[in-house]
Amino acid sequence: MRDEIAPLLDVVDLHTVFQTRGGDVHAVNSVSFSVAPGELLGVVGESGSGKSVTMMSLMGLLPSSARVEAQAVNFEGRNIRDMSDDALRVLRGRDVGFVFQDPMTSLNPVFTVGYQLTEALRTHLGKSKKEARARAAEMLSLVGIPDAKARLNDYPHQFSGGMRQRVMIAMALACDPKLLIADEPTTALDVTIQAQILELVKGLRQKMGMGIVWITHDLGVVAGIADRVMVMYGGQIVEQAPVKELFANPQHPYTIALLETLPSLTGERPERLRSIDGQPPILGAKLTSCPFAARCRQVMDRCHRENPTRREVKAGHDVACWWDATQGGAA
Amino acid sequence: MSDTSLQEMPKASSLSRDVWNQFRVHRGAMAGLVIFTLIVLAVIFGPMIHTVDPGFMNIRLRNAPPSWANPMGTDNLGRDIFAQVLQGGRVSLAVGITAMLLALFLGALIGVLAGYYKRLDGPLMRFTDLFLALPLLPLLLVIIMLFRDTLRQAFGPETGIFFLIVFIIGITSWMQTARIVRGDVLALKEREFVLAARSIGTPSRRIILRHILPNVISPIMVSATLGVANAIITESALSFLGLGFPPDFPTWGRLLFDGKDFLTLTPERVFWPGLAISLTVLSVNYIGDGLRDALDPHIRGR
Amino acid sequence: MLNFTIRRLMFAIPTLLVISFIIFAILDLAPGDPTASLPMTVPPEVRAQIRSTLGLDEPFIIRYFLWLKQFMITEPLNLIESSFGITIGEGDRLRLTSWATRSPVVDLIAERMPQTLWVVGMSQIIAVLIAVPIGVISAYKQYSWIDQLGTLFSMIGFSVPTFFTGLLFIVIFSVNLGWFPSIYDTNHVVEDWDSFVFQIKQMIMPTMVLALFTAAQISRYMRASMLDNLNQDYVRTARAKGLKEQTVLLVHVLRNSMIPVVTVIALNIPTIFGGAIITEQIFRVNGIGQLLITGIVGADIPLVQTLTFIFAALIVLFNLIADILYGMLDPRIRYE
Amino acid sequence: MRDDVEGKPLVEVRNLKMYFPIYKGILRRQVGQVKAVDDVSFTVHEGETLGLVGESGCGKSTCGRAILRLYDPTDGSVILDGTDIASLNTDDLRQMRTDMQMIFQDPQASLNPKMTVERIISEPLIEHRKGMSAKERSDRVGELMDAVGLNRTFANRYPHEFSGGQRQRIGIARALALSPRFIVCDEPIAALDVSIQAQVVNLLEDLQQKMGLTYLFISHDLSMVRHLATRVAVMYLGQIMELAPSGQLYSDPKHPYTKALLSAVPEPDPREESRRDRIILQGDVPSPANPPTGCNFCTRCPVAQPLCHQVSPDWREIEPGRFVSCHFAE
Amino acid sequence: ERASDGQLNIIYWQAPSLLNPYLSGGTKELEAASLVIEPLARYNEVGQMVPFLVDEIPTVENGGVSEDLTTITWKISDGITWSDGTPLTAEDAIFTWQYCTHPEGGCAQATNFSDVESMEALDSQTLKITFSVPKPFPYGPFVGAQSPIIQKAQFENCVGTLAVTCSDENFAPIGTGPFVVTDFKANDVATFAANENYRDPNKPAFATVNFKGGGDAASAARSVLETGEFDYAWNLQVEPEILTAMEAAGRGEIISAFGTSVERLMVNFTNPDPALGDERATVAHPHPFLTDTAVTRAMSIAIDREILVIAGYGSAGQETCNVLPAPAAFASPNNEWCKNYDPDEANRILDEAGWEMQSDGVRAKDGVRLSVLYQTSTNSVRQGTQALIKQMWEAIGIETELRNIDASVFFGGDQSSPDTFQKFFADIEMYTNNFDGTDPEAYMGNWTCAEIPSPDNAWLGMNMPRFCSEEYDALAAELSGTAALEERARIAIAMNDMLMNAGAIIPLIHRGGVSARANSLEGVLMNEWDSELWNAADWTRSN
Ligand SMILES: Nc1ncnc2c1ncn2[C@@H]1O[C@H](COP(=O)(O)OP(=O)(O)OP(=O)(O)O)[C@@H](O)[C@H]1O
Ligand SMILES: Nc1ncnc2c1ncn2[C@@H]1O[C@H](COP(=O)(O)OP(=O)(O)OP(=O)(O)O)[C@@H](O)[C@H]1O
Ligand SMILES: [Mg+2]
Ligand SMILES: [Mg+2]
Ligand code: NI
Repeated sequence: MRDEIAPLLDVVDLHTVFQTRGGDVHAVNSVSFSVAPGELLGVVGESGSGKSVTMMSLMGLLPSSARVEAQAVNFEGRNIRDMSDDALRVLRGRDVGFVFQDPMTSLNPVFTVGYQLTEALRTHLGKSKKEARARAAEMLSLVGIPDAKARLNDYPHQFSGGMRQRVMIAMALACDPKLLIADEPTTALDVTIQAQILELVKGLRQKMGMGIVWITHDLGVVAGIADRVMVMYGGQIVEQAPVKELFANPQHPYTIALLETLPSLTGERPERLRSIDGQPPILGAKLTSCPFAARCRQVMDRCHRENPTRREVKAGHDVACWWDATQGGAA
Repeated sequence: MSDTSLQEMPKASSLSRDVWNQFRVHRGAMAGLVIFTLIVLAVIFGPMIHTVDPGFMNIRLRNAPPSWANPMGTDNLGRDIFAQVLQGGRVSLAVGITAMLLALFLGALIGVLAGYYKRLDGPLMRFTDLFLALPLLPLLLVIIMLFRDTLRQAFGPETGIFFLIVFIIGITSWMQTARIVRGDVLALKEREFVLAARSIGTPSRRIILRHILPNVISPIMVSATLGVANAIITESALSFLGLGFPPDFPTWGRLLFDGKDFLTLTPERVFWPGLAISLTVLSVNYIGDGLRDALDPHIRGR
Repeated sequence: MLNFTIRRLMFAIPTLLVISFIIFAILDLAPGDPTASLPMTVPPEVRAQIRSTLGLDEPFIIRYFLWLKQFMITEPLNLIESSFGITIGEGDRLRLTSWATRSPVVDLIAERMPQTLWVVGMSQIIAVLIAVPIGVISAYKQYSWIDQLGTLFSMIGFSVPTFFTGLLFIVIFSVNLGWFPSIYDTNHVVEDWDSFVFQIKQMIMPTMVLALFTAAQISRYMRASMLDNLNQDYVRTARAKGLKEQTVLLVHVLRNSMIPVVTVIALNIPTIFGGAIITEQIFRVNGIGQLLITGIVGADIPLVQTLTFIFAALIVLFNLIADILYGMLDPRIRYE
Repeated sequence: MRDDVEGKPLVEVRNLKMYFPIYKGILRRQVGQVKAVDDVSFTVHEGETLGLVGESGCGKSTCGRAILRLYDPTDGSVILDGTDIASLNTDDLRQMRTDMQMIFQDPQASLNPKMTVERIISEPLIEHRKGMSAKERSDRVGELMDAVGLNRTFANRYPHEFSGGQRQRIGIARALALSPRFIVCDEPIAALDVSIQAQVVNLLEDLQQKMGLTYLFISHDLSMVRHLATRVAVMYLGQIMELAPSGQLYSDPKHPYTKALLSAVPEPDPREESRRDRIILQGDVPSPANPPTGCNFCTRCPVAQPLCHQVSPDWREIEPGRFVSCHFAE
Repeated sequence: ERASDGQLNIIYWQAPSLLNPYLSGGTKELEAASLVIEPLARYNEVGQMVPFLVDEIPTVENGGVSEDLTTITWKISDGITWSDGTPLTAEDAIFTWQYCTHPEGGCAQATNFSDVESMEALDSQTLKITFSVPKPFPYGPFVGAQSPIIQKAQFENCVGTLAVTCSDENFAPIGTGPFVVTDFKANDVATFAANENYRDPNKPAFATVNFKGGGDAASAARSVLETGEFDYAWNLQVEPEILTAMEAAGRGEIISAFGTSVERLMVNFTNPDPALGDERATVAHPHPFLTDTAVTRAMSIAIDREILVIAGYGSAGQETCNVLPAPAAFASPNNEWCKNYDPDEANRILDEAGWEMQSDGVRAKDGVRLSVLYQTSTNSVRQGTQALIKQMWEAIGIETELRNIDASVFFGGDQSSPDTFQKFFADIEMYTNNFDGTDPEAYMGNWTCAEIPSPDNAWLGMNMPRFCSEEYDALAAELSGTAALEERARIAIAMNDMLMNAGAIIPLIHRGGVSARANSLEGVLMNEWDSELWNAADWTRSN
């Protein structure tokens, strides 16, 4: 890899296929990426582009109808694919923390927040009940919940959405993971609450220094916190670049279109919003063409025949597209 | 925007065809349907092939083991069991299905009304409690006493009793359905599409028919399955108490009941009616499963 | 919650009054006569006289209010007196008496309670113990052979009436194998190990017959409820925490799935008190169910009225308890 | 109203209150109210889009629903074209429904999963256009599907077979079926993907131009509202904090809440982002059942003064067409 | 030797509800109580009176009965004590009479004391009963299981309306019999122990008795014959082949005895058509065809009674053509024709009487179809019989519709129910009746005109066929004034024959009681004239 530091997570050629009654769904196709320690990788893409499935494939959280294949998924140099179920389980709880999209349904409604927070601590760190509770209270106050100790005995429904998301974050961070995977953690929240959480994560990252994968489809959020951004479409990574580079110099027509669709709070008010017409691809079979071809403004013959491979535009910026944005023609 | 050249509106595809297509791929449901159809065909056409009169008693040939003439043997009065099972199936199936339909209708009606109209909820649920609490047997005696002769005159002894039994079973077994449906309706009524219908100006009556009912079909389906079994068994209990069909009128439940004391003597007497009931219930259950899936567009599309 | 409970209890009073009236009226209308079981040699005049001494000549309304007074006031007072050994007002109130046995109905019921609670209660417990694992496994392994087997079991359990299973059990286990007694000894007292073993032996068959039937139903509910919960997001969260699959299933999912099932079970409890009429009859576990059936057959109206009313009251009460349980088990629901 | 930028007023909302009673105790006595909408007044002009923004739970939907009389308002009046909707009887209300419609937030939840697209779109026609033959109705459905950019061949499909954007189009087609004049759009894009949001917003704009529709556009996406709305009202805890023409509100917010809200919106531009200083509001929104005394925003307001905790500010017009509810805005 | 044979297990599938036969005259209560309380004399297994608490039976010959047949004097044996040790006196018997005849007591056995004018204790052991009319058969009071003596000391405070408040007494009467009650659970189980003060010091052989009730007849039989859990099971009305199969297990045997029970068809002489409203089934409207003796005669000979016996009764049933089949002296020999199953003859009779076969297989005359509604109480043997008879009748062109009614309704006198056997809203009904003891006077009196049930007498009355004949009524009056046994038999036979010839009753089966006893139980003498447990004191266990 390009990075000097050994990557925390290194994924090579990941494929995930769902077997459903209606046939196979190729949800993730040949995805490779890596996350360095302390790095925040933003993952963007429209709904159904395979963001969540990619992350869940890594940690074995998918239902049994999913088949995951990968050349290698290395976590700190160890290949997860070779691990036993138990080892993976331990990794999941201790070294990798997950925060899920919907804080309303991701907490078990019938257990107290305290119970849910201490569960992982007791399983993985073997802490006693008391220790675990102390740590849980500590975590809760860390994520900014006042009166944390008392609130351990509350049930999830007694928390507001933003607080619940904080509980989720506290839960994910409880065992001091090396990697945090956050799957659209703020999508369901209000802007003011979202701002609170983003501030919180920024702070925590500095304090704890872990690698973070932040999934979202809000480019604004990415712009605010990510170091590097990965754009997904149709189960593939179509572009990957440091955040400033990506916004300044997008290469893939999809990235460009995505940036254009967004209305802005400042500046000119366009008469019409640009939109990406058409439908996302149906992932029924292995891709033999560019998944974006049908909606692409720069589509070429080749796009329909061959699925582009990733090419490097600049150091740390690569794109999977036959069209070359800098030259305005085929690459 | 994509060009909106004028395409033809497609012919409204028939719902039944969609449902059938989905139903067909459900293996259990198909198996259930085949077995159920076989049972129905057997009880309808069986007596035409196996022409022995189910009521004919040949006392010299009592408790006979199965033979060519009596494939399931004979009972203690020398009646052919096979013929009785076939004949009894007609009644049992008819009672089971109609009583189930009646119970379902009542249960769904009361459940929907209670769930949808907040005002009716309390009274209707207490009404349900009342029915749950009513002593069944004395109630039956009262109903029989009040209506039997009128019905007998109007429809003849067998049809009259048929109506009565269906009515009795129906009105005493709707309560579970009502409770379940009410719960679902309460949740459903908060869904936005109901609000959408109101914003259009659809009156409550049609909201219920168009939006609520089709969405509670799945719990209703489950009740239906259990309802058939329940009705068949209840009918046998009624017959035994002398509240059912005339005593020489076979039904599956009754055959099972009458045969139980002969368990060691002529086991086929209880085996066949028992098997018939179980198979019916089982096949209806699988058909119900399949129908529920097939009626759900989510699954259908997949 | 407390308010909700009190309010529902208050609503229960008029409901029960209406129910009591309807029950009374139906039983009164129902044909059947306490003298029907007398031999035919007893001439009609004597029968008529017996009827009049039973108070059958009084007008309906008077009998209703008398019954209501006896049931609502006299019997509770007697209960208080006998349990605290005190006397309130006049000692000899006219108690609610059964026509057939000429003894207080409440005593009869109290005498029957232990058997019913033992056998029917135990069967419900066993039913739950059978049904929950079946439901859990069939849901976890949906559409596997084990699931299909579970379905088969529950459908057969539901479609074969208890009068038949009971008899089958007797023929197999009492007649052929001689393992268990076919008749329940209600006088049996457990005082040492042997008598305990006997008690277990005589309970096995009736308990199992009932348990199979009930388990068949509960396992269906359990399965459906498990299926609902297995797809919830919090299950994924639990897995992401690195919990063992077992913990995920048996702690997180089961706890949630039990909520609706527990209410179903609660609603089933009145049947425990109501007894299992047919099963009690088959094995002669002379409990409440058997009492009810003798009452009905012998047209012992005060007995039947009282029993059905108690039964009705239990149904109303357990409906309420089911609601409250729901609120207690599910912290999201708080009745106001 | 003096602000006659666009045209004559179509909908006038006057002192609208929507309280949900809270019952408690053994006798179910009413012990309080959820003041979901608490004394709200504004006007929607013919042909304009009035944006209504605010955090979750602040009463936006309730307001929209009360205006359409999907809830019976506790107090106040809603005058649509001279008729007070708030006090109509059921039958007249049904007639009025052809003039006012609603588009819902969750395209999945607002479509009956057991009905085909055709049946969904034709439902209002069945209810209100009794004279229509089946053929005419089917043609009309076709037109509507064309109008919202749905392929006519999809008519027999079920909602779950569509993408979110397409589903929302179905909802829009249903709302348009009776050619209404006023549509309440209750967060029509909140559940949609970014790339699809733009499609729907464009569609709404096109339709407005073509049919002269008037929108009340409820959203919490401030950038979308900026794009779409002529004027914007900012709601907080059942009350409108600020109402201003869109341009002015975004460039020069007067109310501290508006300011905080605007600053919280992330900008899709890393350079811009790193330069902004956010106003991070502390704490959560108070319960509408128990709003603070004084100004509703005082508990979270970064510039709150003692006065704010005592006296609730008036709804005042500080500049022509700009209304604020704050003691210290000028 | 007393109490040396352990426990005796008895199962009655109907459980006794109390042990005071005066408050509930059901057979199950009578029999359970007979272990404890006793009459002065009982009937033995062949229907003869045997002294129990007396030394001899009073007769006119030995001077115990007065010449004018109005008094009878009983002399209680010496040394008879209650189980509490106090002596049995004539006062107890007098108290029993007062107890039962108290107008508010609701006594079920009041008929046993009918016409008793007074009772007096001549001395503590001598009881003189005076009747208001001459009693040719003065053995109603204190003879047989129906009128045992209860203890005055125990029941003194339970007379009249107080009777119901005495549940302790009603559940555990003190008696002179071989056993005393130790525990009683109503409708469930009673336990007894050997009576320490029983008059015969060597009896009873059993130390305790477990008297269990409930369930059904087949399973009661199973518990004696197959599982061996019980020693004695009562009244096994089960299809005979089931019993035979159970008996094959070798643990016990079926025993039966005949009394006076006859399973019979009652023929409705009045029209039950519902269209008649209030006058339905009253003498105002004769039946359209059942009054035709040709029809009833044909119906009778078209029934193959032998088959009925085989299918439903086995050794516990005999074909009979008399409604009064026993005691032997009272049985008519004149009606044997009915045993001769002859459908051809039946067809001939009907043809001759003008009932012509129609195309639908049903006979009719003048538009009246031979179509009958045939009702009985619910019971599997009865339903079998019903089905068989239906087939036999349909073979001769009589259309038959069957109906079964719950016994508590059918035999209950509920005014509001249309289904009671007294209202008889059907054409034919079937049930069993018998009489207590050996004297048929009251029984034969059932078919007098006065006994016809109708709305006027609230449907009370036992003359179900609504048979009415002056001649018959005259014979009934004559019977009640005749003392000589042969003469009484002649009159009774004449009355029986009259009913047969009129076709009012079609007797089917002379039914015996069927019980089962375990092989190890000895001394059982099956008795249909008294309690089956009449000689339980003599029962022993063999090893
Ligand atoms: N259990 C499943 N079975 C079948 N297909 C699935 C399953 N889960 C996901 N998919 C499919 O995989 C694809 C990728 O889904 P994924 O959830 O990763 O999208 P996403 O990028 O996370 O979208 P969103 O932004 O909506 O969360 C989609 O086409 C989806 O339909
Ligand atoms: N039927 C109701 N009964 C009681 N309270 C209600 C009811 N409907 C809404 N509320 C309350 O009214 C307040 C405003 O709700 P509303 O749905 O209008 O908010 P909103 O601004 O639309 O929020 P969102 O952005 O989440 O849609 C909330 O506190 C809500 O709990
Ligand atoms: Mg996702
Ligand atoms: Mg809303
Ligand atoms: Ni276009």
